[in-house]
Amino acid sequence: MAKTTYVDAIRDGLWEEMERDDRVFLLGEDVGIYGGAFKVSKGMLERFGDLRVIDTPICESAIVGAAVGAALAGMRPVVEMQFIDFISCAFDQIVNFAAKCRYRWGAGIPIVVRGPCGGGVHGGPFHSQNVESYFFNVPGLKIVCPSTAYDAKGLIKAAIRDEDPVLYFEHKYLYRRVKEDLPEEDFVVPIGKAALRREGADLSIITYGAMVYKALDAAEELAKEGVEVEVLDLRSLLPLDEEAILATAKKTSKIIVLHESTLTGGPGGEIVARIAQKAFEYLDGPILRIAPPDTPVPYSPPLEEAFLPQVQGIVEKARELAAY
Amino acid sequence: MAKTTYVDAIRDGLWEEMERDDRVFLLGEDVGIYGGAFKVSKGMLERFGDLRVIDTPICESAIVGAAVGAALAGMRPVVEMQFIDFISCAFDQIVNFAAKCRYRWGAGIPIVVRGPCGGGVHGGPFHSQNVESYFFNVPGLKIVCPSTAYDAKGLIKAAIRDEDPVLYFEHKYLYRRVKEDLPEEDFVVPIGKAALRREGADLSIITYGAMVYKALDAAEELAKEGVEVEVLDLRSLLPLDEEAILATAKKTSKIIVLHESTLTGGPGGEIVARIAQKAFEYLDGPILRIAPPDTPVPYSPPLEEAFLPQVQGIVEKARELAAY
Amino acid sequence: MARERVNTTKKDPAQLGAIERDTMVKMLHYMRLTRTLEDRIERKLYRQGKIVGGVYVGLGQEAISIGTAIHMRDDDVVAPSHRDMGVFLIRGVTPRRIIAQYMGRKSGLTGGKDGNMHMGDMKHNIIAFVSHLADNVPVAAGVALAFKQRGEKRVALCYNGEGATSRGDWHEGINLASIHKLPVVYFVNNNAYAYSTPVHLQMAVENVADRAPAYGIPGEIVDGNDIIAVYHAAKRAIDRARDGGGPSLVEFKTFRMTGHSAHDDAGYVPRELFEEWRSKDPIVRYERVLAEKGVLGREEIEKMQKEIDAIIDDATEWAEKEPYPGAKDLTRGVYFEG
Amino acid sequence: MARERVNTTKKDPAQLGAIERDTMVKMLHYMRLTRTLEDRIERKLYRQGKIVGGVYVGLGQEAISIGTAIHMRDDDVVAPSHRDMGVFLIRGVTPRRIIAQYMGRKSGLTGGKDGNMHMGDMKHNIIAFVSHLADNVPVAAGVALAFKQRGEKRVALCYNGEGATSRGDWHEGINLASIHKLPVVYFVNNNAYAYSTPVHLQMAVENVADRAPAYGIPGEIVDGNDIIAVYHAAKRAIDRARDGGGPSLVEFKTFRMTGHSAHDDAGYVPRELFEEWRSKDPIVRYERVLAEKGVLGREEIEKMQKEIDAIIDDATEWAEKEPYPGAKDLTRGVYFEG
Ligand SMILES: Cc1ncc(C[n+]2csc(CCOP(=O)(O)OP(=O)(O)O)c2C)c(N)n1
Ligand SMILES: Cc1ncc(C[n+]2csc(CCOP(=O)(O)OP(=O)(O)O)c2C)c(N)n1
Ligand SMILES: [Mg+2]
Ligand SMILES: [Mg+2]
Repeated sequence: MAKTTYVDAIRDGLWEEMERDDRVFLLGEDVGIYGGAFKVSKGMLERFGDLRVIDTPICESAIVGAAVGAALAGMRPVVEMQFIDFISCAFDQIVNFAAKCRYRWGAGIPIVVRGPCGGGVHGGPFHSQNVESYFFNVPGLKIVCPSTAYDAKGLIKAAIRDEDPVLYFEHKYLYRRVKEDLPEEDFVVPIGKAALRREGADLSIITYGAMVYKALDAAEELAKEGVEVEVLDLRSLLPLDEEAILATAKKTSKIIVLHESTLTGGPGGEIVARIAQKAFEYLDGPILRIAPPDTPVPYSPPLEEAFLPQVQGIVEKARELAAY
Repeated sequence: MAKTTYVDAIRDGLWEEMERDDRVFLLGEDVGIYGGAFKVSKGMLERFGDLRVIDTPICESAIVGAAVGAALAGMRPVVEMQFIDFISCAFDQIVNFAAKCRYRWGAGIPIVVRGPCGGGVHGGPFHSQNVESYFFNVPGLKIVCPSTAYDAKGLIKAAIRDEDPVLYFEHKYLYRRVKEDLPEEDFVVPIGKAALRREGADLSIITYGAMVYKALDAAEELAKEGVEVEVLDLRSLLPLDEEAILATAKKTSKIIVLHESTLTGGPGGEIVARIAQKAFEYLDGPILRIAPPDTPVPYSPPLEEAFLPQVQGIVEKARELAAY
Repeated sequence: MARERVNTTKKDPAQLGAIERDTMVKMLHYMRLTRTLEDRIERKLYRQGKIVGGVYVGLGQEAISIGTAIHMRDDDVVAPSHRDMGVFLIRGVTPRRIIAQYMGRKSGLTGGKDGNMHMGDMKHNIIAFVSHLADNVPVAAGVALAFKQRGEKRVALCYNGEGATSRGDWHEGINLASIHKLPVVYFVNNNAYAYSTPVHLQMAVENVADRAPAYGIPGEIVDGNDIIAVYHAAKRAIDRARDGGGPSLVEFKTFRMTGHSAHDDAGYVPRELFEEWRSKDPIVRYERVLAEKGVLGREEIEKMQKEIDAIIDDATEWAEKEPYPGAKDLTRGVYFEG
Repeated sequence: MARERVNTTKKDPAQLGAIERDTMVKMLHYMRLTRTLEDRIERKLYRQGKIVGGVYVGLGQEAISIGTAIHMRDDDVVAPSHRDMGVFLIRGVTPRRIIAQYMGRKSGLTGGKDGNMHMGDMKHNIIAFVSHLADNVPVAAGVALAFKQRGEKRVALCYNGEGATSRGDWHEGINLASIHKLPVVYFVNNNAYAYSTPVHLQMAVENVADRAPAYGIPGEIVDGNDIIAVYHAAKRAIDRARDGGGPSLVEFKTFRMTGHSAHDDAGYVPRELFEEWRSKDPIVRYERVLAEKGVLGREEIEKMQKEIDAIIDDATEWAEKEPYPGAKDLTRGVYFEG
């Protein structure tokens, strides 16, 4: 059986959900005729028709607003942002309408807003953003960031079946770079559950998205030096799998939180804070964060290379911490 | 000399800057004829005319966009959001245009976006928000949150004179509740500098905005029990005064971070993370955060009361930590 | 069709005959019920401090909510604005629950989670208003999209003031609805002010309906204080939407007879304007018509008002006895709880 | 005035005489310079992998950027879109810096911080385009606001494609500009597609200019492949703005002769359309006119092209030798550094 790429896993998951439940539909820019800027919806217009695969005008706010309305009327909309950077234009609808309906008046808003995030492809400041922190302080939302093809498929299905608004951030760097054999049968990956990607006793790297691979490569390096690194892939940011975070913290006592969002105000702070409060007695060293510096994502290859966390930098920091 | 309220301090600061520099102007909804929903611009239309005090249509995104354009053309715009909750509608212009121009192509955007934030006045989910976390992970922005009349005036002046975009969050609960004598002469409060509001050797509460007063009241209580609490008022979130944060952490070794933003993904995580990394050896106990639970800001008085951090809860947490 | 704009502001309410007597009486009942309820909320409960936070009323605009929502079928969906109390009443939401809502009680529509007009209930097919103006425009389009996708002959109604039309979401939402000819009707109450901002600082056109051609949809200007005219214009637009004719933009000329909210004395509004518009009071005008046509006389109306007063008295007493939500409710219902 | 819409698409470029010979030659030079530069970037450098990321060109749309920006005074300010290379050239930005920009070199307009058309330089009064479409609409209004506040007779020009007009910022920005009669002109290149999305899925009206009346401003529809028509329409609008007549909306009908970007084969575009529009190539058409009027002949044009090729060869060689930014540049310039 051919291996499935991360991007096809998203497509397959979406496709299967649309086959399973005719309340599920897709709307966004160029998702129909064109099949999406990254071909996530290739063939869907032909299969499901233009009432369920809708090419919208360029109006992110109205796209999300319309999804909210359709959800209130009993549908299960999936919104594609052509690049996740454009979710900024829909910020108000997501934060003030979608996220707050259930709490305010008991109306659930089962929508999914998904799109390509992240750097490494020389997209520059407007096609490389990691936007999770914009939404990390918004109760009512869920946020998932798959790193494998299996999770990409299992999480898109879980997101579509979820009763609340889910932001699904797919990393474009992984689209065609990661692939694996996927089960034939239907499966979901539960939102809010992290996955241990590598076990190790000496130090933990807590991360998600494309950085999972940087962490694993660093762990390989360090293993050669006899430093056993545990790698925890959060998979979801809202809700956070605190249990898994505290478990690895208590196990290794030395923690590095790694993410591709820039450092200050990034999601790492929350993770560190949970540990610093609830696993304090177990710590054998400072909790480190590794993240890009506080700048927009630069375009020029040498700048972007220096911007993104790299294996060597992770190895060095981890080495220091292990020796602490 | 009569004491100046927090809201009048903002008005005076803005007024003096408009007298000092004719590039400074104000635009927003109902800021002219009406003098602003909270009367911050009372009398300014009469004094400065309708080219410098502009009643706009209801279009937060265009208001900020126009401010950005005017700034590029050499002006010093100050934007009023009628309630800071509506800044969500201008999110894209702030995050993608204003914040990134200087880095991308060297064009500075000296604008100020200000408005009333915070709860405690039964404003409900859309008139009580604390929005700092939406912007805390956005390099290029500055964020200030004054807690006193002196800082309100000194920071609005500093923000207007700053060469970069500054988000100025004024807490509506403090508007008329805090007042003090202000110096006759011109003064500014530097952006990025915290203020020690109370010294103490046993424990530090790091906070900002309206929570400063809850922290001080809690400190009073605790003093009676012989627990000496130090209260650090951050005043600015971007840039953070890391030096002051680490200084108080190293001094007392026991830290509580307190804010009115909800807990998960709130600004507290960043502050905890700086300490957990850079003052780890000094810690004598877990770093605690006190913040509202992860819900929208509820309207009904008993719910809002339970939502907001209260002195008694702070005292109890602090007592535990002190005894740790 | 798509392009031209009908102006019925001048037309007199001739086709009264077209409306059934029951409906005529019902409309007056809801107009008076609305005014009495809002009067109780603003002039009494708010001033007595029994309602905290903001209070917005639709005094003088009652004809709009009622003359439009009267056409709704049970399964139609409505997204009212902050001046559309009449919509809630006509949809069957009881004054008891509404006053409880304003008083932040657990039995209010939001259980105390939100206040005043920020209420909704899908059991009544009413979408709760969010403060952020015009956010409901694309949302209503989305509701209509679902109707179209499922081939249902249902309609979505969306209400806003003229100030909200300046927001990007208003443009994006109507553009989206017009492209797909969705069954949604956009009602705009043009009451001359947005808070303190007059229309000429809100837009460079005279009428909001002047914007309909920009979306290739019908636009109509209607005397919003003449419920008969409102009734017929709303019927035209709603029938068109239901029959697959796509969205319409209906502008109702009216006037905000209060400040923006209970704390605003509207000092910026020339007093003459209040005088002028008081003489156009929609209830007074409607009752004159009903009298002329011999539908209802003074006595019957006084009897109606007595019943209404009793309803509001009862609702007030009931609501005041209702419990507030408790601290344990605080963290409930943020996410699905099964 | 404000309401009606002039349609000059059919008009033939009669008033040619009105344009000075130097200007006519200059316009051709910049049209050919634009096409040669973009051809080098897309067909050569991008395919050779010397440019990474996205590349958008304005092939077939050159008349629009040049016939409009030609009217700018030094102190006017322009906010171009992603298909307006001509604007940069006519404002005096050198092909050297532009190719360096595309190659991510330190000597590019953004020093490698941003790529391709996302470039600007206030020394040339060019505001850098941000990806988020229509964000530049309120920004251009703000520039014009500053001009009005200071009583300067300067004008702001803003460019977008028809797809961008669906965004809320487009509506909000033009509404704001029209209320205050700001000296700004909004140019829209309607090239039939927004990425793969045809106009009929973008709006329910035939012309973007049909939206001008919604803001009480003049709207004009112009043949965007006829630089003479572009020139005159742009002059009318810019003069009006400069003389206090407020904003205008000028729509240029044209066609995107490529895919959306270099990686898009435009398989969704009927081939006949490319055929049809190739015959309307703005350079070919303009040269025919210039020949007829005896302004320029083949030889002179070939000579002009040789000079242009040399300029682009030189710029390419120069840029390829320019250094990339270094890691130390990464954290510079986020905030003011004095
Ligand atoms: C996006 C947004 N900005 C500002 C406000 C504050 N605000 C509440 S009502 C109002 C005026 C609304 O005017 P209009 O739309 O004409 O409705 P009316 O109150 O006149 O019925 C304003 C500015 C808001 N609610 N939402
Ligand atoms: C807010 C936003 N959404 C989506 C995109 C992605 N995008 C880039 S160009 C484009 C099409 C633009 O079409 P149009 O405005 O007609 O300009 P054209 O490319 O045809 O010149 C899209 C959808 C974007 N840049 N900004
Ligand atoms: Mg109004
Ligand atoms: Mg286009």
